[in-house]
Order: sequence, then structure tokens, then C-alpha cells
Amino acid sequence: MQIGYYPGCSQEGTAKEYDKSLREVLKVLDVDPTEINDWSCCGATSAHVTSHKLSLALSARNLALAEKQGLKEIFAPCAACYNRLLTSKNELQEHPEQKYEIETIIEEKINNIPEIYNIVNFFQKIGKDKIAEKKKIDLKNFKAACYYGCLLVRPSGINSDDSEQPNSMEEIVKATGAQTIDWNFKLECCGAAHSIARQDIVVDLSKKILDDAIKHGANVIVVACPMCHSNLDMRQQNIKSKFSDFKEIPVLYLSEILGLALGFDKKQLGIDTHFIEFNLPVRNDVQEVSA
Amino acid sequence: MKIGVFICHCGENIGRTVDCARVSKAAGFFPGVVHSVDYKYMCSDPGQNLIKQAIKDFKLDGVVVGSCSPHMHEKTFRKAVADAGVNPFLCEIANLREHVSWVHEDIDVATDKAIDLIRFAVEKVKRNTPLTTIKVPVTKRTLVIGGGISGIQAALDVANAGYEVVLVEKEPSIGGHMSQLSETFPTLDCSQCILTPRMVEVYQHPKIKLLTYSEVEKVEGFIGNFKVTIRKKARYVDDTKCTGCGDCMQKCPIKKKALSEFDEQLTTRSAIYVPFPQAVPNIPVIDTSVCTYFKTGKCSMCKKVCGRDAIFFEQEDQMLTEEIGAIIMATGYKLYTIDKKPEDSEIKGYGEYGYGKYKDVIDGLQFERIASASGPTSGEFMRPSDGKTPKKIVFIQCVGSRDESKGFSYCSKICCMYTAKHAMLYKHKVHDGEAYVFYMDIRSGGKMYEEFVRRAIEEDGVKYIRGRVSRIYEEDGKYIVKGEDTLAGVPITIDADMVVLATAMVAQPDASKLAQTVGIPYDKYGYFVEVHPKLRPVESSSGGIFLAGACHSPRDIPDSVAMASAAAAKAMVLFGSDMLEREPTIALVNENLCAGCFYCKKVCAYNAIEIKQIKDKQGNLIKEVAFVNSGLCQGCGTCNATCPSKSIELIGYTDEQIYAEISALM
Amino acid sequence: MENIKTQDPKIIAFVCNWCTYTGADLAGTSRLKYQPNIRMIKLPCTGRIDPVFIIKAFEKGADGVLVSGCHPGDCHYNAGNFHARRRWMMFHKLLDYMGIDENRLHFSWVSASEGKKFVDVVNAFTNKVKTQGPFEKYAKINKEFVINE
Amino acid sequence: MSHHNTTHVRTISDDITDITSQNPELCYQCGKCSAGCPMRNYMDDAPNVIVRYIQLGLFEKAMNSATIWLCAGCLTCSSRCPKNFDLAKFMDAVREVALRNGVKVKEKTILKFHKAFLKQIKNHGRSYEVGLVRDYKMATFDLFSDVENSPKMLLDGKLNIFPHNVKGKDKIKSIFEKTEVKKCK
Ligand SMILES: Cc1cc2nc3c(=O)[nH]c(=O)nc-3n(C[C@H](O)[C@H](O)[C@H](O)COP(=O)(O)OP(=O)(O)OC[C@H]3O[C@@H](n4cnc5c(N)ncnc54)[C@H](O)[C@@H]3O)c2cc1C
Ligand SMILES: Cc1cc2nc3c(=O)[nH]c(=O)nc-3n(C[C@H](O)[C@H](O)[C@H](O)COP(=O)(O)OP(=O)(O)OC[C@H]3O[C@@H](n4cnc5c(N)ncnc54)[C@H](O)[C@@H]3O)c2cc1C
Ligand code: SF4
Ligand code: SF4
Ligand code: SF4
Ligand code: SF4
Ligand code: SF4
Ligand code: SF4
Ligand code: SF4
Ligand code: SF4
Repeated sequence: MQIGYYPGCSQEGTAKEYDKSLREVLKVLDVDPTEINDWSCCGATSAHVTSHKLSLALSARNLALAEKQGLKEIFAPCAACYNRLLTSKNELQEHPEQKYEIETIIEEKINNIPEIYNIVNFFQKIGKDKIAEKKKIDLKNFKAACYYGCLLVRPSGINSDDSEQPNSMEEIVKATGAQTIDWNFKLECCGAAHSIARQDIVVDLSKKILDDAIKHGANVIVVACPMCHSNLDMRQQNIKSKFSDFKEIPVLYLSEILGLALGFDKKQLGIDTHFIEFNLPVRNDVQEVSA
Repeated sequence: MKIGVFICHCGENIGRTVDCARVSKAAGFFPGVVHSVDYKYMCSDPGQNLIKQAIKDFKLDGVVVGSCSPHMHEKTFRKAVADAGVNPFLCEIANLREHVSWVHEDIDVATDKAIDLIRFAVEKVKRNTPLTTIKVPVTKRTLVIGGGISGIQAALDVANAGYEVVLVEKEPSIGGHMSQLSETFPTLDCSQCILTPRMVEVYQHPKIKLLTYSEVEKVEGFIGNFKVTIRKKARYVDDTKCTGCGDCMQKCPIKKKALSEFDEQLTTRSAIYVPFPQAVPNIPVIDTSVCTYFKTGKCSMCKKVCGRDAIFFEQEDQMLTEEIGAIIMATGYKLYTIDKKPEDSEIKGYGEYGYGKYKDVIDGLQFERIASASGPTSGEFMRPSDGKTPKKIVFIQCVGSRDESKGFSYCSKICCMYTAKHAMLYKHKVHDGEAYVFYMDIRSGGKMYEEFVRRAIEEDGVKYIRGRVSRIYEEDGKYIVKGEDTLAGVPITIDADMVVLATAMVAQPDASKLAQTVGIPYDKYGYFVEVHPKLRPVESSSGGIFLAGACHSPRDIPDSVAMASAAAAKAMVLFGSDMLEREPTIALVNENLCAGCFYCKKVCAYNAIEIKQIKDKQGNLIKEVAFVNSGLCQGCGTCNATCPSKSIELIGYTDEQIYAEISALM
Repeated sequence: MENIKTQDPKIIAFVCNWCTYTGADLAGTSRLKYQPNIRMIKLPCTGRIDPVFIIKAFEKGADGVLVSGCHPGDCHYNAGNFHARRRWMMFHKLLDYMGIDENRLHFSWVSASEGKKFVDVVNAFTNKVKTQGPFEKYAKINKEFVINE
Repeated sequence: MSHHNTTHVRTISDDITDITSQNPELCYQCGKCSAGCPMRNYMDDAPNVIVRYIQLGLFEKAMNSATIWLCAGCLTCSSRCPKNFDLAKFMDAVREVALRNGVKVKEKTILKFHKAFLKQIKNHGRSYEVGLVRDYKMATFDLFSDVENSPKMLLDGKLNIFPHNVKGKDKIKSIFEKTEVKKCK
């Protein structure tokens, strides 16, 4: 399968392991991602909070590049990038006059904007059967809390998932043999936009999310966004220094948990670079299961 | 043709701006006009006599009156003309008051325009043909569809006036939603206590034919003359033998598989069942989707125990036809379900409130059942999940109503009131309990309604919080309700034991289908539409079909009952005479010209156009042509404008007449 | 030229009985004033209007034609005006072909309660037709046609 | 409220309508947005109150509120609003007009962060964390937060010492120049 790939800035920086594990996993699943040539930042939160046009233009440039490259479908592993690209696509399609203006700003024509997938939708497209088929290790001792964060399934209406009770990520995680838990805060915002400027808020919000997952019996959190990951993983340090009784919990990228099931080890997937040490036993007992 | 022209001064009203003498003089020269006069008040007795006398003296066979709007006195002048022996449809009115003297100031200009309008009326009347009003007989029987309080009330009113009624109810029992209610606002009297006697009255009324577990399949004909086909669904119980002893239900081994519709899924029922003990008729039905006999061929327990040998597994649906003169629609409503809805639905559901996921997040009707003395908890407040008495209840209003994104933009009108009632009933029984109501506005327009809501707040201590709730989630057996008090501007979080959602009233899911069957318009929500929202609120635009209760729009019991009685009265107005009179403005087909393309049939909103087969003497089909059913045709003329070969014409507004008017004006 | 342009135009209106005709009545009972050029032909419903009527009106010397009925959805006859509207969509294209300027034909919705709107519509349209000047194309054809007859 | 004979005077509300393509009057003040907003406890005015300020013409109050900067753009409000009012987008627009009008920003650090972030993109086309952190810290003098996290990131190779420059760098710069919101006073 061929697909356009919009990595997003974090993928080359703070979320290098996400990129790495994703590429490994896709290889096994026979997917060949084509990176958008010379893609640039989507503008993330900072663009849309300060200039509507800037945010549209930055996203539109990438969409135009993808189109030029002949890509019909692209996926963005970062929920924020995905959300920006999708929102821009929608606005350009709904408001032709705006599209015209943006085209002049970016000096590119936009005709057929590619289909945009988030990572969960994309794995859905690949199919949980395919994952199950290639599975080497059954992660049955995993009790995963799938964390969608605020942006992955929003805005409602233009997103294919149910925006209040999504279940798509659980479906994919279950294909690894892991159990998934039902919990309350899988959509609650962790405040990533203020991760640096208002750490106090982010620590509060992230703690609530982590506590809820732990309370509902999770032993690992699965995320589908580099921003979510840095907030839930890295910020556990800050939470611990503020709340001494806080118990930590490892946070994996969706691609990493899939990678473990496909037989990669922690280092191959970059899990060793996380702040919270991942030490759930991963046993190769597929043979046992089938026996 | 000898035409007389009569110009009215209307006192000064026309005379001040129009030189009536000049108009009358000019009209005298129009071809065909043999007599032309002006007079101070044409509609007065002397004025009318002037017309009658002129008809006699000049042997007129056409009359044009230049006066006020035809909407005002057309009837008066037509009658005068008829009294003098001329066909009333050979009288035309030129509107010299509303369209000339009152809207223009210059006398010359106004007079010129008046002359034009007279010329044009003269040209039209020349091409008029004598017509007679259409008379159709009336069958004095009423069909009431739906046996809720609206249908019951309408049926009883009509029957008590001495006319026959056929009442069709699709469920096994009549009673509708009112039978499920505990107590009713604003008086808090017991719903079943006031309803049950009415249900029995319907059952015993000699003029009412009650068809429960039945549905209307087809409606043909027109006002006064409908032919209705009704499907009586198989109950698998012979209603002539069954005594309603209930032995069969007692013995039926299926007890848990079917959820009780009447108790809103809070309890279960047997496969053979009556919806509730006071059901009318008290005759069970078998739910074949759960009955073991129908699934596997085994069991027959009910048949064995029935002392009356009333169980009849081989029973089939029966088709009945009824001759009917008037139809009253009373099919009521449904509640917006809080569950996730099917994909194809407009409704998106409320995931943020937990869909149907949380057992103690219930809707208004479920609350009614819990509060009802005849309900699953005998009226004791217990929450569905664990039977504990809820100490803190949150009520949320406008769920699915006033919500364009997840429901409907309209206000359901009754939920403010029933929520106040719910909170009150709860506080009356659980004195130390806390009740919170999240609302956006309180709509309590009605006699003693506002007082009722204030009583809940002032005397019963219900806490009203202005704001919509964003989310509910479960934590340690409590439901965490996240809201904002928009008056104080503070976020509010309540850990409730139970949450009641005042979900919207929505049209019956099959209402639009039924409307199409019956031939009445419905709105985008599926509610039936009245002809005029102010002056004809209980009539549909199809003659002889009336509307009652919540099938028209959300309404409470007093409103439903009032509407039902009004609909009954409208039906009886129809029965006041043996024949119906109708304006003869209908379409007529020229069968020689008609090519049988049936474009006309497609555009007719009243299904008035039928297919007629023309046969030769041997009975061989020569061709098919359009045929206008004069009972159904309303005279809109759309078919006339549509027909490519001009083979169908609207009498009174034929192409020829209109061309003559166009020519006369220039 | 200036002279001709301000000459009194002839305007024919096709209106439905239930809405616009009654709205015009209301203008009258409210004693609102409007320009006197309009001559109304009452029909049961806009659904009755055949585009040929309009052509006919121009052919007979009208300088402008106004068509007005109930608001969409308010039709006395359920859907008559809906059919009318569908017919107009097609008809608009024809107009150009027939050499009739779009500005000479106006469609509007005036309900029974919109006396004021009726007045506004009539005044606005009358002014518009005035700026168009008399419609002479067909008059010429007419003349020739009459001679040939 | 406009009358036939008065000419409409453009207001900030019109600017917001232009940016968002939605009419602020759509909001009927139910408060569902505020009820679910994750940032609600840190805000001074509830999000629905910001809309109300604009509806009432109290533009200064809206633009001076800390709320508009604390909004995290999480879309919780937008996806639950019964009127389909996109409040998150509306918040973006209020911030934008606040910047245009040179209003004194209540949450300075947040704005400084955004500016620092955008500067990296403007210069390199992609985000450059080291530069971002450097610029942001210079701007806020908040030199010591996150010291416990940065060394590990550097060691793990997650913080690139050098920026990645995209080829179309100049184009990006020109996009910025054409769209950056500038103070209009
Ligand atoms: C929670 C709640 C509490 C309420 N409390 C009060 C209160 O305290 N006081 C008050 O005044 N009002 C109250 N109401 C409103 C009250 O229920 C309605 O006003 C009333 O029931 C309307 O009566 P109806 O006969 O029009 O409709 P319904 O009660 O809905 O009856 C319609 C009947 O038609 C039947 N039917 C439907 N479709 C067909 C078909 N195609 N063919 C044949 N039959 C059909 C149905 O089976 C039903 O029997 C409450 C409503 C709710 C939801
Ligand atoms: C400001 C205002 C605006 C409104 N706008 C609307 C609206 O937009 N839409 C709407 O639907 N409704 C509107 N209404 C409501 C509407 O006016 C009433 O619903 C309606 O007029 C009620 O009609 P009625 O015949 O019951 O009473 P009334 O109109 O009051 O008629 C009663 C008649 O009885 C006569 N009468 C009184 N006593 C006696 C007696 N002892 N003997 C003989 N005759 C007597 C009176 O002289 C009067 O003619 C409005 C009301 C107000 C005040
Ligand atoms: S079917 Fe027989 S057993 Fe059942 S209620 Fe009727 S009479 Fe009694
Ligand atoms: S045959 Fe069906 S209805 Fe009768 S007792 Fe058995 S399961 Fe019940
Ligand atoms: S009646 Fe009250 S609760 Fe019901 S929709 Fe209207 S305002 Fe909301
Ligand atoms: S009291 Fe009158 S004005 Fe107030 S809400 Fe009721 S109807 Fe409206
Ligand atoms: S449209 Fe005319 S020709 Fe065609 S079926 Fe009807 S009447 Fe006959
Ligand atoms: S005049 Fe109207 S109602 Fe009558 S047949 Fe023609 S289209 Fe139908
Ligand atoms: S949820 Fe929507 S309508 Fe309600 S207050 Fe917020 S923005 Fe306004
Ligand atoms: S987008 Fe902003 S206002 Fe809306 S819920 Fe999120 S933080 Fe609150």
C-alpha cells in the first residue's frame, strides 16, 4: 500500500521514536509511506491562535505540495497536525473566496485536496486483521488506556470517528492481544498548547488524566500524538515532584505497542528514550496460545 | 352576450378618487355592454335591487361590478345575480377600491386604471361559462387514527354527538403516553385515575368501533367520501373468546427476554402479554419475536392453560375497509432516545451524557414509570442500577430540543413543566434528597404553570441552575455532572446518584409515511401541518382531515384535549349537512386531445388526477387519458400550466380567459 | 431618448389569489400608495401560470411583467408554487433567447400580510422598468404580423 | 438593530465575523462550552461570557480577558455546542483582533511562547526546539523550568542542535509576511 506521509515537526525532534517505530511497523505491514517533499510546519496551535490566514496558508502549502506530488491520500501521525490539515481542507472547500486568497498567498493552486487520515484511521484502513495476522507476540498482560486527547476525533462532523465515545483506537490495540480499559478521560485535553508557557496548568490536567487511567486499572497508556506523549510522559517528572504519592505509568505511542506485538524490541522502537521507564513484561507466547 | 356594468362609489371611498360617472360612461361603450350605471352603495339592498332590476329590464346574461375586493363582496353579488336568474359564475368583480382608489391619489390616473380593470372584467365575463357548485354526499363516519388521550377525546366527542367512529390504534391497547404518566402537572392528579374511565368509555361506546393492534394501510377518496383500508394485525388470541383472565401470561415461560415497552425497558414481560393491567381491551397478544412456539414450534403452554380456548396460533392479519367521511389524526409523539441512534438517523445521540451506557441516566418517561404507583418500584424512588434511593438527582432540560447539532431546533414545550413536576414529586417523597435542574429558559406559559414552577423552587427547594451540562461520567458509583451556572459565571460540578434527561418530544418515526398514505403535508421534523397556523390550526390542507394532539407539535394534555375537541367539532361541522358544496373551479380534461403523458398527474399535489381507459365498443383499449376526480381537485391549475398539449383546463381560469384579460389590459 | 425612458410603462402582474392578491388588498386597506402602472391578473395559484402568458403579455405590449405568489412553503395548494418555481428556472434561460431583458421580468413572494412589501415590490419594479424604456421589439413584430394577417 | 436610513458602522464584531465566517449572534448563551472547558478553572471570564461581550459590543472587555489566551484550542466546546457555534475558532478570532488592536495581553508568557514558536517556523520552515526554547526563555526570563527534562532529551537526540531548514524557506517567510497580524493603531 502506498500513502502520503506528513510527519510534522515533532517527528524529527521530540518524537523521533514515534517516527522510527512507525516506519518499522509500516514496513512489516507492507505499507510504503511517501514523505511529502519539502513539507513545512502546519503552524500548530501558535499559528491559528494568532492569525487565521497564516494557519490556513501554512497548512495549505503542505496540501498543495502533496497534490503536486500526486498523492491522493496522506496521513499525519500528530493529532494536532492532522487537525490543522483537516480544518484547513474543510475551510478551503467551504469558502471558495478564501481558497482563492490563500492560493495567492502561497503561490500554489489547489484543486484536489488529498484525503487526510489520522494515525488511528490509517491503521483502521490497513485493517486490524492484517495486524493480527502479522502479530508475533500476544500482549495479553497489557491493560491499555487508549488516550485520544482532544484533537484526534474533533471537530465532530468532519471527522469519521464518534466524537464523544470513540472506540477505533481500542479496536486496533485489541488486535495486539492487549486488553483495553473503559475510562473517563480519554478525550480530556492535557493542555499541550500551554506545555511550556503554563506548566502549572499542564501538570494539573495531565495528572487528572493519568490518575483516571490508573484508577480504572490501566498499566500502560497508548497515545496517538507527540504532544500528548510529551505531556503525559515527560510531565510525570513534574507531577512527581509536586505530588509525592503519584505513581507513574508508562506511555506508549500506538506505533510502539503495535511494534511490540510485531516482535520488535524496546530499543528498536525507541521506547528506551521515554522518560517513564517501560517495564511491562513482553512475552513471546504466541506458540503457547496457538498450541 | 348582454353585459351590465355597475360601478360602486362605496360612499366616498371609491368616489373620492375615481370619477365613477366617467368609468360608467366609458364602460357603456365596451363591446357587449348594454347597460352601465354607477351608484353610491352597490352592496346595500337598494344597490342589489338595482342589479336585479337591470337583469330583468335589459335581459342581462353577464354582470360586472366595480367595487371593493372580491374577497369582500363577491359572494353578495353572485347571490344577487343568482336570485335574478343568472348563473352566479357569470358575475365578475373589478377591484376599484383596494386596488385603485385607496392606493392612488391622482383622480385621472385612478379613473383610467379603473376603466382598464372594468374592461378586463368584461372581457373575462364574456368567456365565463355557467357553472354549478359541485355537490358531494357525506358519509357521516369518522376515522380516528391513534388512541392516546387526543384520539380518545376526539372519538368520544364525535360519538357522543351521535356519529359513528372507527378508532384505530397500532398498539395492543389504547391510552398512549398518558397511561404511562405518574401524576400530571399542574395539578398533580393521578394520570391513570383520570384516563382509565375514558378508555373504558371508548370500549363500551355503542358508536365506537375500536380496532387495536391495527394500522391504516390505504386511504382513497376525498372529503366526505374516504375509503380506508385497515390492517388488523394478528394477535394470535381470539378476541371474541378471551376473557382477559391472564392465566396464559402467568404460565408463559418467557419472562425475561422481552423488555416491557410500557415500563420503558425498566422491567420485562412475558411473550404473551397485555402492555399494562388496565389495558383496553384487556386481551393479550403474542410477541412472535420472542415466543418459543413461533421460534421452534414447541411450547404452546398458553394454549394449554387457556380455559376459553382462545389462543389461535394460525391467526393471520386481516384487512378491513371502512367508508369514512372525516379523518382525525391523533398519532402522538415519541421521546428522543438517549441511546446512540442508528447511522441513518438525523439524531446524533448524546455521547457526552453516556448514551444509554449509564443505567441511572434515564429519560423522562422512565422517570414517570419509577414515580408511578403502578410502576416497577410501586412509586418508590430507586435507581435502576442498584435499587438504592437516590439522594441527589440532577435533571437536565432541553436534551435534544433547541439543539441544532444533536437534535432539533424547536422547543418541546412540555419538558420545563414535567421536569418541575419530576423534581417536585421526588422532593415530596425523598425529603432529604437534593434536586438540581439545569435549564436554559423556563417556559411555563399556561394557566397555573408559572406558579407551579415557582412552587417547586420556593416551597420544595429544588435548585435551578441556568446552564447546559457539558458532560456526565461515572466515578465511584456517582455520576459527575459538569455544568456552568451562567448567571453567576461559575463552573458547577455535582456528584449525583441519578440523572434525568428531559429529552425532546419527536414525531412518530412512521409519521411521514402515514402522512403520505393519508395525503396530508408534514414538516421537516415529521409533524403534521395545519392549513393556517392562526385561524385554522386543527385542519390539514386536505379537506376533511383534521389534526389533534402531539402529532401536530409538542403539546401537553390540556392542549391535546382542546385540539382533539376542536378537531371533533370540525368533523361534525362537515356532518351538519348531507351534501357538501364546493366551488366549481376544478380542472377538466379534453379527452380527445389528451395524449396520456400524465405530466399533470405528477404535479398534482392532491392526487386528483386518475388514469381513465378509453375503450371501443368491443372493449379494446384505445388509449389512456387523464381524468380529474372532482372531489379531490382543489383548483390550483398547476396541471393546466404543465400540460404540453393544453388538454387539461382549469374552469374559470382557462387559457382563453387569461389571454382575453391580457389583451384587454393593453 | 430621455423622454422615452421616463414614459409611463405598462406592467402586467400575475398574482395568486391567496397571497399576493390579498397582500395588495391589505396595501389598500392600509391606504398605502404606489405607482399606478400595474394591472393585476388574479390566478388561483402561481402554479397556474404558464410561461406563455408572460410572452403573450410582452407581445401585447407590456413593458414589464411581475409574477408574485406565496412564499415557498406557504403555498395554499401544498406545492403549486414549487412547481411554478421549477418552471421559472427553465424559463429564465429562454428569456434571453427571446430577446427579453431580464430586468423586465420580476418574481417575488408577497404574502397576504405583506401589504408594505407589495408596495415596495411594485414601486421598485416600476422604477426599474422605467429605466428600461418601452419594450418595442415585439411591437414591431406585431405590426408586421398584423399587416401580413 | 440596523435601520434603513443609518449607515452601518464597522465594528470588531464584523472583523470577527469575517475571520470566522460565523455570526456571533448564533450563540444563545447556554454555557455548555464553559461547562466542559478544561481551562475553565484558570480563566477569569467563562468562554460563553467572551461571546456575550462581543454580542453586547463590550469589545475591550473581551480583548482584555485572560480567557482568550488561556483557551487551549481543544475544540471541546465547538464539538458540543448545540448551536454548532465554533467557539474555538471564535476565540482564535478574538485573539487576532486583540493583537490587531494592540491590546495589552493578560497572559504574556503564552503569547511570548507563540511568538517564539512562530519565529522558528518563519526562519526555518519547521519548528526548531532549541531555538524555540532559547528565544522563549530569553523573552520570559524563565530560565530554569524544564531543566530537569532537557538534558535527557538532548542525550536521546530529541533536541536537534541545528535547525532543519526547508528548501522553500523563502516562500514560508513570504507567507508570514503576507499574513502576519500587525497592530493597526
Ligand atoms: C415525561 C413526560 C411527562 C409528561 N407529563 C405530563 C403532565 O404531567 N401533564 C401533561 O399535561 N402532559 C404531560 N406530558 C405530555 C403528554 O404525554 C402528552 O401531551 C399526551 O400524551 C399527548 O397525547 P396524544 O394522544 O396526542 O399522543 P400519545 O399519547 O403519544 O398517543 C398517540 C397514540 O397513537 C398511537 N399511534 C401512533 N402511530 C400510530 C399509527 N400509525 N396508527 C395507529 N395508532 C398510532 C400510539 O400508539 C398512541 O397510542 C408528559 C410527557 C412526557 C414525555
Ligand atoms: C400586544 C399584543 C400582541 C399580540 N400579538 C399576537 C400575535 O402576534 N399572535 C397571536 O397569535 N396573538 C397575539 N396576541 C394575543 C391575541 O390578541 C389574543 O390571543 C386574541 O386576541 C384572543 O382573542 P379573544 O377573542 O379570545 O379575545 P379578545 O380579542 O379580547 O376579544 C374579546 C371580545 O369580547 C368582547 N367582550 C368583552 N366583554 C364582553 C361582554 N361582557 N359582553 C359582550 N362582549 C364582550 C370584547 O369587546 C372583544 O371584542 C397579542 C396580544 C397582545 C396584547
Ligand atoms: S387468552 Fe385465554 S388465558 Fe389468556 S387471557 Fe384470554 S382467556 Fe385468559
Ligand atoms: S407459546 Fe409462546 S406465548 Fe405461549 S406460553 Fe409459550 S412462549 Fe409463551
Ligand atoms: S419546554 Fe423547556 S425544557 Fe423543553 S425544550 Fe422548551 S425550554 Fe427546553
Ligand atoms: S410570562 Fe409572558 S413574556 Fe414571560 S415568558 Fe411567559 S409568555 Fe413570555
Ligand atoms: S398532461 Fe395533458 S396530455 Fe398529459 S395526461 Fe395530462 S391532460 Fe393528458
Ligand atoms: S387543478 Fe390542481 S388540484 Fe386540480 S387536478 Fe389540477 S393540479 Fe390537481
Ligand atoms: S455552547 Fe455554543 S451556544 Fe452555548 S454558550 Fe457556548 S458557544 Fe454559546
Ligand atoms: S477550545 Fe478553548 S474555550 Fe473551547 S473548550 Fe477548549 S480551551 Fe475551552
